[in-house]
Amino acid sequence: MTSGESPDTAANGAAPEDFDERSIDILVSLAKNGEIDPWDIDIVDVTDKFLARVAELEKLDLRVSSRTLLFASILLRMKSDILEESEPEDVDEEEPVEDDLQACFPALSPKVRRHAKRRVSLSELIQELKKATKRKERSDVRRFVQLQAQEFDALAVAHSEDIERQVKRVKRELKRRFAVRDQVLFSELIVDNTVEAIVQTYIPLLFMATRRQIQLEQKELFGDLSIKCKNL
Amino acid sequence: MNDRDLIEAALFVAGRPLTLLELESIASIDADVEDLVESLVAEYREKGPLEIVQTDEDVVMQVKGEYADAVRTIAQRDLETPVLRTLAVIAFHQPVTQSKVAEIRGNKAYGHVHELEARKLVESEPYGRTRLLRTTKAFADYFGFETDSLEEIKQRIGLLLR
Amino acid sequence: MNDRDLIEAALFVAGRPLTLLELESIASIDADVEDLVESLVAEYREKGPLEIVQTDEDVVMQVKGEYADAVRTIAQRDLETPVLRTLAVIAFHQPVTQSKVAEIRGNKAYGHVHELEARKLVESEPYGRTRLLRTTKAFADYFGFETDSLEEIKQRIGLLLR
Repeated sequence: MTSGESPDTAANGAAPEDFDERSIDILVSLAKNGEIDPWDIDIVDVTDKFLARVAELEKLDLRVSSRTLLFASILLRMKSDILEESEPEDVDEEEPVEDDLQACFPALSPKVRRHAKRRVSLSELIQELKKATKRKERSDVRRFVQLQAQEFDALAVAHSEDIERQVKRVKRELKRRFAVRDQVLFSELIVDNTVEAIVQTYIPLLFMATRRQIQLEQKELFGDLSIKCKNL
Repeated sequence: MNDRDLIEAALFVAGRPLTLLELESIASIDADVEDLVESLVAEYREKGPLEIVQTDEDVVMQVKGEYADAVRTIAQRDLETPVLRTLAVIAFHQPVTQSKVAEIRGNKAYGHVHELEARKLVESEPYGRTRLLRTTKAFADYFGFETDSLEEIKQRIGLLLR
Repeated sequence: MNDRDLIEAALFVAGRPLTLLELESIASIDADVEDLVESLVAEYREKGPLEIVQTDEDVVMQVKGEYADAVRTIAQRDLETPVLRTLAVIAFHQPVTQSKVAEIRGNKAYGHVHELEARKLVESEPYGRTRLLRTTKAFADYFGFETDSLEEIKQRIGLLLR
């Protein structure tokens, strides 16, 4: 337990598992047990396993946090997107009815046309790369904004005064650093590496990002967050 | 590089029917594309084994009927046999629901219908929870039916079946 | 139906170079295919936007050079746009895991990779639970890279991206 800012949180009973720790714990333990492959996530599978684990925790009467539920809902959403996208399964590989009609039809002899296809040029390949990159960026931004909005809702129950105080503190820290450079890493803001300190820095960052004061970027899963100044 | 040659070159490389609009997009702004197409149609009709055919809005370059069978083996297969079979089922039973076609041909029929619609050989309209399918004018042209009446096409297929 | 017309029709529908042997197989037994090809080459050279070109064993009908660019966009590409886009992502990020590509391009990328491997433009090897993808020599040839070094290809794509 850190001194200074931490008593606020302690007083609110905001144990670490109330935030993302438990959700991440679940995922990490799934990965450790080899139940999921962190480098090749099958979102449908992960969602099912994640939900099963949440149900287990509930059975053990452990508190399931709003963050965990948020995680679950995001996973479910991703799962349903995927299921919606996938082709209907081919139940019957064999063509069921084979009759004279199907066999004779080529006898109708379609017109003979030229069906040459041309090769793609390098510049067309580059054009497509640009489009793919743009689309990815757009969907990343969209997902991030959605996520922020959801975070905001989920955390709205938190004691707003305490949050605002924490936001002010983190803002001060950030301003000091942004005065000399334009990018700060999340890890730099963590003075002591306790769950409380991490949460008390992370949540204010989410608030500031939602207010478009800063921009957050996480290059890889579980990697460090990079913070850029937008309008502090 | 004149407009007539451009249109001829476009029809050659396309290997599919082009709309007058598509042809206009490659010709110069003041070209009378319809006139030029007409003159090409006439020139090709005159001699050689190829023809240019105009139907409504579409223009296509293809092998004249009498040469078709002789070079069919050289031509790259246009529609794969399973797709062709699905088309046969649609043509014979039309107007027919997509679900009925899938019942006869299996679930792969959904992909086939997609391809046939893209090729404009089949068209569909919503019909309850499924879609109602029928062949198009392009279908009649492609298979050399003189008519695009569904009834007559079904009848002719019926005759071929005997 | 004469042999000269048959050869012309065959060259048209093939959409690829044909060998003299292939042309002989469709012409009548006593036809002098080489002579007929020569006369077709001369006739096409004379007028119109198309040409017939003979090289060693092969004969091909194509659009004359000066018309090629103008009608290029009309011709169908031999790679569908979504597949091409996935290929672009692989070429730029290679060597790259299949799961990373799917993250960027969505789950349809698995099908695209399958097609690209069948076309030999991409190759893969097992990598943990996923697969590591890279472009092939055939890819370098296809897009006219003088090298098949992944680093140099990535660098050139990076430069072109600017």
